[in-house]
Amino acid sequence: MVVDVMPKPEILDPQGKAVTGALARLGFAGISVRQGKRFELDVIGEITEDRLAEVHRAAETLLANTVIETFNVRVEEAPEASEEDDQAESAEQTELATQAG
Amino acid sequence: MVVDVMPKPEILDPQGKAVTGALARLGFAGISVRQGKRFELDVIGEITEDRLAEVHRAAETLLANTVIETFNVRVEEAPEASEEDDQAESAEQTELATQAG
Amino acid sequence: MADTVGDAARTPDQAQPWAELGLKDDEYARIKEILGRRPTSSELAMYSVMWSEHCSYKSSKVHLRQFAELPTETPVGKLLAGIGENAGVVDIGQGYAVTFKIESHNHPSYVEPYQGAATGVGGIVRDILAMGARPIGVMDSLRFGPLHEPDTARVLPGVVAGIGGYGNCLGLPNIGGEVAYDHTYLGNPLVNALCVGVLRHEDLHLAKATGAGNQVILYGASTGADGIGGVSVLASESFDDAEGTNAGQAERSTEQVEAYPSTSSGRSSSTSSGRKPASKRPSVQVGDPFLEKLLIECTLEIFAAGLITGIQDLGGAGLSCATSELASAGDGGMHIDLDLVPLRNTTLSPEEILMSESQERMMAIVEPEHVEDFLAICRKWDVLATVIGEVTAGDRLVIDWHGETVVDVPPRTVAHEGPVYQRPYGRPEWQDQVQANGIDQLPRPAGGEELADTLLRLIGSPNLCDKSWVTDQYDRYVRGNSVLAQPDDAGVLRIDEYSGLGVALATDCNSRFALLDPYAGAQLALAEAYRNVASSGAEPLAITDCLNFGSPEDPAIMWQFSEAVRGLADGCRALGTPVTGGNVSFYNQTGSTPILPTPVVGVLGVIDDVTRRTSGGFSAAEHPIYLLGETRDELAGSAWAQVIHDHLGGRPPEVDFAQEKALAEVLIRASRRGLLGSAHDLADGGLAQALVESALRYGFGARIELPSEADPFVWLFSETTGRALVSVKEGADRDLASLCRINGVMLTKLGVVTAQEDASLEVVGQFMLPLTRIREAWQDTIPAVMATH
Amino acid sequence: MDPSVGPRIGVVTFPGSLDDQDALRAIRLCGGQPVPLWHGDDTLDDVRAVILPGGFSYGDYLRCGAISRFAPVMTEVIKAAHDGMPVLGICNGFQILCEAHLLPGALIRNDVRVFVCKDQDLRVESVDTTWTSDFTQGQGITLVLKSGEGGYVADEETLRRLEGEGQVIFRYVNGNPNGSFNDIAGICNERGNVVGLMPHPEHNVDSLTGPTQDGRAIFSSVINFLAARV
Ligand SMILES: Nc1ncnc2c1ncn2[C@@H]1O[C@H](COP(=O)(O)OP(=O)(O)O)[C@@H](O)[C@H]1O
Ligand SMILES: [Mg+2]
Repeated sequence: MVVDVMPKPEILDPQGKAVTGALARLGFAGISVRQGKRFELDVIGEITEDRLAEVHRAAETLLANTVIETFNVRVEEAPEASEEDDQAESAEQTELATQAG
Repeated sequence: MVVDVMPKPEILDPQGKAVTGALARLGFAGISVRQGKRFELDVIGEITEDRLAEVHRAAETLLANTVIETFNVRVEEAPEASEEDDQAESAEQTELATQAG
Repeated sequence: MADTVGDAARTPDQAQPWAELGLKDDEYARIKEILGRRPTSSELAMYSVMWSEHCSYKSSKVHLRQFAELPTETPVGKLLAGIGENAGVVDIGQGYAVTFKIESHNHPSYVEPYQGAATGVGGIVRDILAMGARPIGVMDSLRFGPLHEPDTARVLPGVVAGIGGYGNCLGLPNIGGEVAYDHTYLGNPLVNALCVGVLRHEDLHLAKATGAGNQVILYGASTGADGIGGVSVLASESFDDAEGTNAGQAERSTEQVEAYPSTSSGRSSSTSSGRKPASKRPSVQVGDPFLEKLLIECTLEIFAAGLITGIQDLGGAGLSCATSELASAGDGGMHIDLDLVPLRNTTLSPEEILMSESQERMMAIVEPEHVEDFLAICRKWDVLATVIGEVTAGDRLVIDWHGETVVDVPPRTVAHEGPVYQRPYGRPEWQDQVQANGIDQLPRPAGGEELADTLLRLIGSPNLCDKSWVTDQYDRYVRGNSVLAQPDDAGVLRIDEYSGLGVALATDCNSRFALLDPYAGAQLALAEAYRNVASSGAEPLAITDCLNFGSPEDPAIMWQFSEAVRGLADGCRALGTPVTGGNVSFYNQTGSTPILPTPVVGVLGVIDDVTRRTSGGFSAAEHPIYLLGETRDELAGSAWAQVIHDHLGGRPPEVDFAQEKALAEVLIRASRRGLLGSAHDLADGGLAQALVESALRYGFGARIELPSEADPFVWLFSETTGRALVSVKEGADRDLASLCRINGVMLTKLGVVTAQEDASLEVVGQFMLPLTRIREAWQDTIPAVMATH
Repeated sequence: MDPSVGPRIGVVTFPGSLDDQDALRAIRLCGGQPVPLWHGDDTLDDVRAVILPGGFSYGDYLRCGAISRFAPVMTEVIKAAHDGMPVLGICNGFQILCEAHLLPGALIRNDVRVFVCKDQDLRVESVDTTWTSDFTQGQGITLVLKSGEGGYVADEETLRRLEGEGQVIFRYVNGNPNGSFNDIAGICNERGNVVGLMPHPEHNVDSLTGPTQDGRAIFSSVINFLAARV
């Protein structure tokens, strides 16, 4: 499973800002970046609705600070998938999105 | 667009280790975590193959440290999507996967 | 399938990749002779890494002996441990001892600057911890390519962040170091890290495994595939198969990971074009400073409980090194069950487990009745600890894997009786040309305006400018005992809050001088570090060194090395400062271009009351300013020659250890008597640089009147050694004068400290520069370059 | 003051705490009775005030303070804080207090993106707290600042409330070192018993090892407050 955590839009994001500036200096124009975190969770056992809800709680309690961050929990295959697999993989994704935070 | 950057599997991930331990102490059992970064890129203009390739280069040059990290570039809608949108969104994803790093 | 001792006996002629692992054919032959059979692949792994340059000192040993022959007495007492231990231990009185050592992590810091530098700090801290000491501070001596080079913008910030990131997280104040630039370091930066620790005399621990039946405990991080790129050649299915993918890596087995400048995969770091990694086994190590902090506290609690009979850190060569060194230094053998080693990656082969350089691990020898208490303390600190073997009555190191023996060797042959080389060395022909290419023809500035302009250009040059862009990323306050730290000449740490006992440390090396004359260059490094320590008011006691050179297979480099060692040994004899330990780093070169010879010297001093330390900054208006020592026209290799003329040639300044001792005596006594408002040693950039730094420290001005017969250029910019700039407290002039007379140190009145308001630096009859202008020229250099990246 | 009769003040050691010894020493030098507390315990050992010290608890992995906030001792600290016990969070301690929601807002990576260690000028904005009563309103002080994630952020409404209610108690002057909103260096809760600040007063109690002695007033404030209540 994957939990994405991003700074809320109204919170300043010094790292994203720095990356944006650095990209421009490197000649990559017209790209603006926000930097967050990606957690890949290896969950033992079958992924049930209950298990998803539990991960959601874990994200809310620990992985994200909802004062300044939003998060998004979803099921995703191992990320090392090669190009060919990707279509299939994407289609398989089940998402349990959230505006939490 | 989104660039995910993760520590290579064989590389020590002290952060993921700390999170794994903390989750266990909080009673979220059987979850092991690796922690990486998620960059959300706002790219001006249409997303063409060329543009994708450019972002790929940007990821390789700046966003990921390919000595110790792998990355993955893909097109993804704004992540603030609500639950309803997700299916559609996932299906729309085009991926330009990579084992770079 | 692991290659067992039985297999080795059955298949004596099986081909083995010893050359790929860096062994020479006679070395391989000797291994076979020692064992009376071919080695197993695990044994081959152990020998190859332990007999590498990095671990065995095979090229340097014959020269380093000179250090061991030095007297081991300091003014305070005998060394409690010297060369041969993880780090030397110096008695500093009141029942306290101090241990300190400097070590290189050059190559990894080029490949991956942040992690390379970070794990360099981590490694040296564990060395200090293993002596039974609490680590109390770190320093770092750094060399980079030219500041404006794009690759410097990759390496420098990463290295600095790594040193800060690791040291800050351990809670160790960083109290000093160096940063210098030269184009020879562009493809081969130097990262030398020093750690100092303190212990009570009775707490000294040594790395040896004694007492049959005692348990071997591995604790700290679990073992992963870190730093074993080269060895995966052994683990691959078939040896042929490995050659394609691993050739580049194998070339850089542990020895070379530290030693060789990268020629292949390492370079790819930040700008690679998506090439596939050569191997799944990384040669890069990632550090976990948080775990190391726990390891420190846990180990100190175990020491305090008296639960350990021997201890060793795991650094280069990992378990191979720790098991063979402990067993070799002890009185018996050792048996290890490799299956018990906790793994982060379960696919590791026994060879890889033995070679892994996973960080934050220690190995302890513990009596059986103490094991439970030991493990309990580890649990308290959340540190993984596992009994993996025991000390045996025999004299073999035996390692089993899945119930079969994969290693059965005499440990001394692995750890302490490796090959020793008498590498050929000779003074290169070009040395004469370099020395003949003096500075006589270089135009010198004339008149006040040109002098002022020269001063501003020098102080803004990368080697002389403000270093706070670097040092502000380091915590210098943590632990509450930092009495002096950067930018002062020496770092001073309080050891005892009640008695005021403290230590001072400085590291130095001017590698430009070392190129002009490696013998003198090493002595100049020693003299400068010694002078820095004395400037703080502390009495220099002992040294550590980190000798960074190019390839020992080049007779010219070997000559530089042997000259540096000889110079250092002679210098230490003259000053009465024993060498307690150190580190040699060879193969620092890019292609065939070696780095400037860089023998970094760290000097440790003791100060009996830290409240009497002397800072380098002018501290009150009206204090008279004096120059201690004699000034000669010595500008070859100077900052002036470099910055203004981009010139390196001639002969370096002369070293006079008798003068250095006399100067130190004056500085120490003056501090004890409380005569000084400030003291700052003269080195790079000469008097001009010292004046600027003393003024900028607290924002005071100065009015200087050079002696009438003096050549103002020579007086301001010469780099003659044995000198210091002092300001003197009210009414203390006569005391200082008599101290100088007694010790035979020339004393010249230069002028007076002036007010902070509208402060300026005035050299009467020459120029007057507002301090604001000086500060601007001095402090913007590094930030301006870094801001553009 | 004799430390054995001064009020008992606890300092919690978390795994990775670094300035805990310094905080204990500061309490002693300022006349309190320093009491070490352990993160894994569920007792406050009869202390009358608690300090969460600086450091990198749990390596500052994930987010600074995020993991420590769940330590067993924090249950007690949170309860005591709600009951009015003086609680001070210094640097990492401030981050823990925010993560524990004892103080509003959060601390994020410095806008300069590097660790900053410097002698920082501050203005004391409020003396109406248990920890700042010995300062004078508007006093200019200098304290050691050393942190990588010291940028104080909060939503607009929270900022308005903090400013309006006098809960901003230290402000950076002569330059904002880390991008903190409104130059905020330290805040308190509504009641004024819980205070968090990024700079390190415990490194400014002894002129030998710190740039000033301006940190003493923090410790003497709470010691005087507690002494008056005996
Ligand atoms: N340049 C040197 N000067 C003095 N002693 C040295 C030098 N280089 C190495 N040594 C000593 O040789 C011994 C072996 O060094 P080393 O292998 O670095 O120790 P470690 O086991 O910690 O890696 C140590 O005692 C070290 O202090
Ligand atoms: Mg060692």
